[in-house]
Amino acid sequence: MFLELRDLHVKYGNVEALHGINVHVDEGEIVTILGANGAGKTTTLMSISGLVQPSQGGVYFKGKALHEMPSHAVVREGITQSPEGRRVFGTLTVLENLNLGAFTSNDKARIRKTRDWIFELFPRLLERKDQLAGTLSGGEQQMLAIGRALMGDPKVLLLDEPSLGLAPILVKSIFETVRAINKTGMTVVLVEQNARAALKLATRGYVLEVGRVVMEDSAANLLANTDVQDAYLGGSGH
Amino acid sequence: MSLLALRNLTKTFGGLVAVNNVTFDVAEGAIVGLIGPNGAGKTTVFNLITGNYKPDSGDIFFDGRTIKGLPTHRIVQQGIARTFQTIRLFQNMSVIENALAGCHCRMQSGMLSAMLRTPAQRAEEQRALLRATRELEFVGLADEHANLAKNLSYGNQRLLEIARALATDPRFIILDEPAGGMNDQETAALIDTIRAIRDRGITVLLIEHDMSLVMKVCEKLVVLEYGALLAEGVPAAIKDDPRVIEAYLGADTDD
Amino acid sequence: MEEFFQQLTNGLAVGGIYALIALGYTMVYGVLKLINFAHGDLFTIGAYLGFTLFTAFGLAGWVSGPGGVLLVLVMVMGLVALIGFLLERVAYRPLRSSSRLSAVVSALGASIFFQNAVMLIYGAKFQVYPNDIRPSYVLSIMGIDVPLVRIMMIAASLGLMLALYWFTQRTRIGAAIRATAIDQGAAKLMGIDVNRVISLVFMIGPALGGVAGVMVGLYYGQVDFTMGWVYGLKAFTAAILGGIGNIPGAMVGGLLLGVIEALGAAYISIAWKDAIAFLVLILILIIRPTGLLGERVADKI
Amino acid sequence: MTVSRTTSYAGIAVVVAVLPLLLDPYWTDVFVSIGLYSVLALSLNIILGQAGLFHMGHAAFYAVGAYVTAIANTMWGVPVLWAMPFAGLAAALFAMVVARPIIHLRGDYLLIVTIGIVEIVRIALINNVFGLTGGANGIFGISRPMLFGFKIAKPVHFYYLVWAYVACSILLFRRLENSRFGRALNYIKEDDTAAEGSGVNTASYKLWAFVLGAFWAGMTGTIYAAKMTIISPESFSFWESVVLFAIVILGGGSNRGVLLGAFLLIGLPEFFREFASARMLAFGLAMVVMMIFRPQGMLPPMPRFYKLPERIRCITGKGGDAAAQAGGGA
Repeated sequence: MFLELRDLHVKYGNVEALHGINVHVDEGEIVTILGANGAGKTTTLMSISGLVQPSQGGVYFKGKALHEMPSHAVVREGITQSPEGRRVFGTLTVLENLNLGAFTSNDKARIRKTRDWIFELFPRLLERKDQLAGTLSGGEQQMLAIGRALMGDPKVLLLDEPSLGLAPILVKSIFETVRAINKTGMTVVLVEQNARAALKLATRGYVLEVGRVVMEDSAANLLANTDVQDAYLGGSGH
Repeated sequence: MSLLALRNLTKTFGGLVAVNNVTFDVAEGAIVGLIGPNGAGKTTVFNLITGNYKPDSGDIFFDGRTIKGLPTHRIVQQGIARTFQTIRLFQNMSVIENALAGCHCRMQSGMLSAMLRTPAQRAEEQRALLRATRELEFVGLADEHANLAKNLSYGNQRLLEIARALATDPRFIILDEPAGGMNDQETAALIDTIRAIRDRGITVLLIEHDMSLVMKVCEKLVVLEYGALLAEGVPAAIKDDPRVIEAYLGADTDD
Repeated sequence: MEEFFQQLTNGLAVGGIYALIALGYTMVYGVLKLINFAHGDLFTIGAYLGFTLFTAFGLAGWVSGPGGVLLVLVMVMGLVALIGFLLERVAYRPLRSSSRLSAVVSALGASIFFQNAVMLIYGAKFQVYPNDIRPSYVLSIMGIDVPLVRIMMIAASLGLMLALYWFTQRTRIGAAIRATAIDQGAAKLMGIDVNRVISLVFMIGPALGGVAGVMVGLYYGQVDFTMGWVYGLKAFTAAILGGIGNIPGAMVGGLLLGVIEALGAAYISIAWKDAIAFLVLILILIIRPTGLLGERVADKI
Repeated sequence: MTVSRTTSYAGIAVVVAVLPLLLDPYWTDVFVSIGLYSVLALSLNIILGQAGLFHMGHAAFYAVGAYVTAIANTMWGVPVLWAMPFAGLAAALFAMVVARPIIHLRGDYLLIVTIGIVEIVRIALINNVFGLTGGANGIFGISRPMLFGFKIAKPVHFYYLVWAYVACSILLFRRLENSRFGRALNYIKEDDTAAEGSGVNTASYKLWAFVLGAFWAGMTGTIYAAKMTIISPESFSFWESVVLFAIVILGGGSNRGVLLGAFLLIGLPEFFREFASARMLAFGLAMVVMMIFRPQGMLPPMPRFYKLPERIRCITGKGGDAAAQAGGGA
C-alpha cells in the first residue's frame, strides 16, 4: 500500500473531528476528498503531514507509520502540502518562499532544476520572484503555495482547496497545472469544495460528512451521483 | 419594511477587497440566508454589521437609524445579537453563566449595589436568572445548566451560543454557520429552533454551508462571491441560477 | 556642540548595548510570541561570567591585549548560549501549548531564579572589572575627545548586528528562522524542525545578550546582580520601539533609545533618566503599538 | 460546595481570631504583614484574577495611597484613618488616568506598561515631585491611628485591625464576584470578543476593575503607612508588584487562594530565616514548576452556584409563549 489512513481518529480538546476514517491512495493517482465546511477535510491532510496527532489509528506511507514521526520528517519522506489559505510567508520574497520549499534538500543542482520547472509551470512567479509574497494577488499566492510544495520534490503532493477564492479562469489553469504535475508521475491528494472540477480531474474520490467517510468511488461515478450534487446545492443538480 | 439595510458596504484588508460594494435588505420577521463559496466575505459582512470591523465606506441602517461606527456592545443593546462561526463560548464557565452573559446588557446594577446586596440588585439577578433559564429551555439545554461550557458536545455548544444571543433580548439575530459540525438529527432540530426564533418575532440572518438547511428554512437568499453580491432572491430561483451553480459546483472546466 | 557630540556617541554606545539585548527579545518573541523576561538576567550572567573569566582565570593577562578580551567574549557567548538553550528546554518548552499567562509567569520565575542565583554566587555587592583590560586611550575626532572604548563599543555592536542581519537574511537557517516566526505550521510543512529553530534562537539571543553584559562591564567598569532588570526593560522598550519581532527594528530601536536617553539626561534632567525610557515605551504603545517598523495587521475574529 | 466554602472561612476566622494569643510580638507582626499583603493581593485579584488583565504595577496604586496618607497626616495633621477614603480615591483617580489609554493593550504589552508605570512612580517619588514626597528618604513621623479613642500601636492591635479589614474585603469582594459585575470580568477574561459581542462594555469594565483594585490598594496604603510610621520609595519597588502578582497566580485567583498564597510567600520564608538569601531562588523556581505542573494555581476559584428558578416547560416551536414569558426578564 502506497499511502493509507487507517481508522484515523482526531480530537481537538473534547471534540472529535474525525471519527475513524479509512482512505487509501495508490501511486500515481489523483484522489480527491470532498465535503462541506467542517467535514474534516483539512484535518485529514494535516494529520497526514503530522501537524495534528491522531488519537487513534494512523497514517502509513509505504509501510512506515507517518503519525509517529515529527512533521519535518514527513516532509523528508516525500510528502509536501500546499495548505488551506495558502499560508505563504508574506514578508519573504517569492524566491525565498520557493527556496524554503526545498529546505530538506542539499542537492543544489536538483533544486535549480525544480525551480526552473516551477517557473515554467507558473511564469508569473518568475516575473515576481523578488517581490514580497504578501503583495501577490490571491491567484499568484496559490501558485506560489503549490510551487513551494513542489520544491520539496515530493512523491505525494497534498493540495488543500487550491481553488479557494480564485476566479474560475484561474481555477481552470491551476487544475490544468495539477494535471500536468500528475502526468510526471506525482501522486496528488486534492481537498476541494469545487466538487465538479475536482472530480473531473481525479481518478477516485471520497466524500466526508462531519468526520466520517460517507462515500468512496471512482471520480466518474461520484460525478454522476445525484447524492453528491444534492450535498452541494440542496438537490439542484438535475 | 426592512429592519436591516446594508448600503454600498466595502471593506478591504491590506489591498484585499473582502467586501465589495454590498447592498441588501433584511425585512422584519424574515429568515434570510447569506450564502456563497468559502472566502466570499460572508463572515466579514457579519463582522461589519456587529461592529467588530469598521467599514471603509457604505452604511448600515438598523430600524432606520445608522449603526455604523458604534461599538459592538452598543449594537447588541440596540437589538442585534450574533453567534460565532468558530464557537466562542466562555469555555471555563457554566452553561447558565454563559446564558447570563446575554442578560448583561439588559441589567443595570453595578459595583456598589452588588457589594451592598440591595433588594433591587437581588431582584434583578433573579429576573436575569429566570430569563437565562428560559433561553436554555428554549434551546433544550436546561438540564446542562451546571455543566462547564467546554464539556458540552459540539452541537450543544452551538445551541448555547444561540441561547446566549437570545438572552440579549434581540430583535435581530445573526447566526454564523449554526449547523457547522452538527449531525443530521441535530441539524433537523436546529431547523425547528430557527423557525421558533422567528416565531418569537425575531428576524434571522444566517450563514450556512448546509444547503438543504438553507433551502428549507430561508425565505430569501443573498449570494456573495469574491466579496460582491452575486444574486438575491427566493431559494427556488437562486438554486436554478446558473451563476450560483457555477460559483458552487465550479465551472465546467471543459467549457 | 562638544557636549552634544559627547552625548550622541555615548548614546550610540549604550544604544548598541540595548540593541544587542533587544535582538534576543525580538527574536524569541518572533518565534514564540513570548516575552522572555529572563533575557535581562542572561545579560547579567554574561557580565558576571566575563568578570570571572577576566579575574579568576586571568585570561586577559594570559593572552595579552585585545586577543584576551576577544577570547573572553567568545567564551561568554558560548556559555550564555548554553544557559539560554537549557532555559527554553526547562521553563518554556513544557508550556508551549499552555496559556500565555503561564508562559509569562514561568519566564518571570526564571528571571527571579537567575537573578538570585547570581546574587548567591557573587554576593549582593557590585563587582569591579579589572582596569587594565579596557583601553584607556582617548581619540580626538575633529578636535573632540572621545574615549576609544566608546568607539570600540559602537563598532562591536554594529559588527555583531550586521553579522546577525546577514545570517538571518542570507542563509538557509536564517530563512528558516524568519519563516518560523511568520507561520510555525507552514514552516513545519517545509520540513523545518521548528523545535530546533526555537532552540537556535534561544542560543543566538542569549549569546548576544551575554556579549552585551561583558561590554557593559568593560564600559562602566562594574556590574551588579540587578542590572539585568533595568537593561532588560530598556532593551525591551527598544524592541517595541522598532516593532517587536522585527530584527532590523530592534537594532534601530536600541540605537534610537540610547540616543534619546543620553540627550534627555543631558538636556532635561539626569534624575529622570531612567523614567525617559519607560515614558517612551508607554507613549509608543499608546500611539503606535506595532512600533516604528512594524506593520498593522487586523485581528482575525 | 457552598457549605465547604463557608466552613473553611469559619475555620480560617477562628484560627485568625485566636492566633495572637499564641504568638510573640515578632510573629504577630509577621501575620500583620501577611494580612496586608492579603488585602493588596485581593485587590489585585480583581484585575488579574477576575478580569485576567496582566497587571504588574499594583505597587504604584499602593504607593499613591500610602503617600497621600503620609502627606495628609504629617503636613496637615489629618488623623490617619480619616485619610483612608482619600487615599483610596487618590489611587482610584490615578488608576483612571493611567489605565484609560493602556486598557486596550494585549496581555503581555499591558504587563510591560504597568511595570513601566510602577517604575516611573518610584522615580517620581525619589525626585520629590511637587516637593511633597520627601525624595529618596521618604516621609517619617506618621502618627498612630486612633479608633474610637483607642490608640493602635502594638503589633497585636494592628493584627486585629488588619485582619478585620481582610474579613471585610473578602465579604465585599465575594458579593461582587457573585454579581453582574463579577461575571462581566470573568467573561472578559475568558473571551474578550465574545463578551463584547454579548453586550458587555468590555473597555469600561476593564477600567472599573483597575479603578476598584486601585481604590482598595490605596486604602491599604493608609494602613501600611500607619503601621510603618515611615515610608520611602523603596517600599514600593517593582519587586513588591512581583510578589503580589505571584501571590495571586500561585494562589490560583480565588479569595482563599490569595490567603494561602500570601501565607506561603510572606509567612513561610520567616520559618526558614537561616536560608533567607535563598528564598527568592526557591520562589523563582516554584513559579516555573507551578506553571508546568499546576498552571491554574493552588486553589482556583470554584464555579459559581446558581439556584435556578422553578422550571416551566417550554416547547420549541411554540416560541411565542416563551418570548412573552421571557420578555419579563428584560
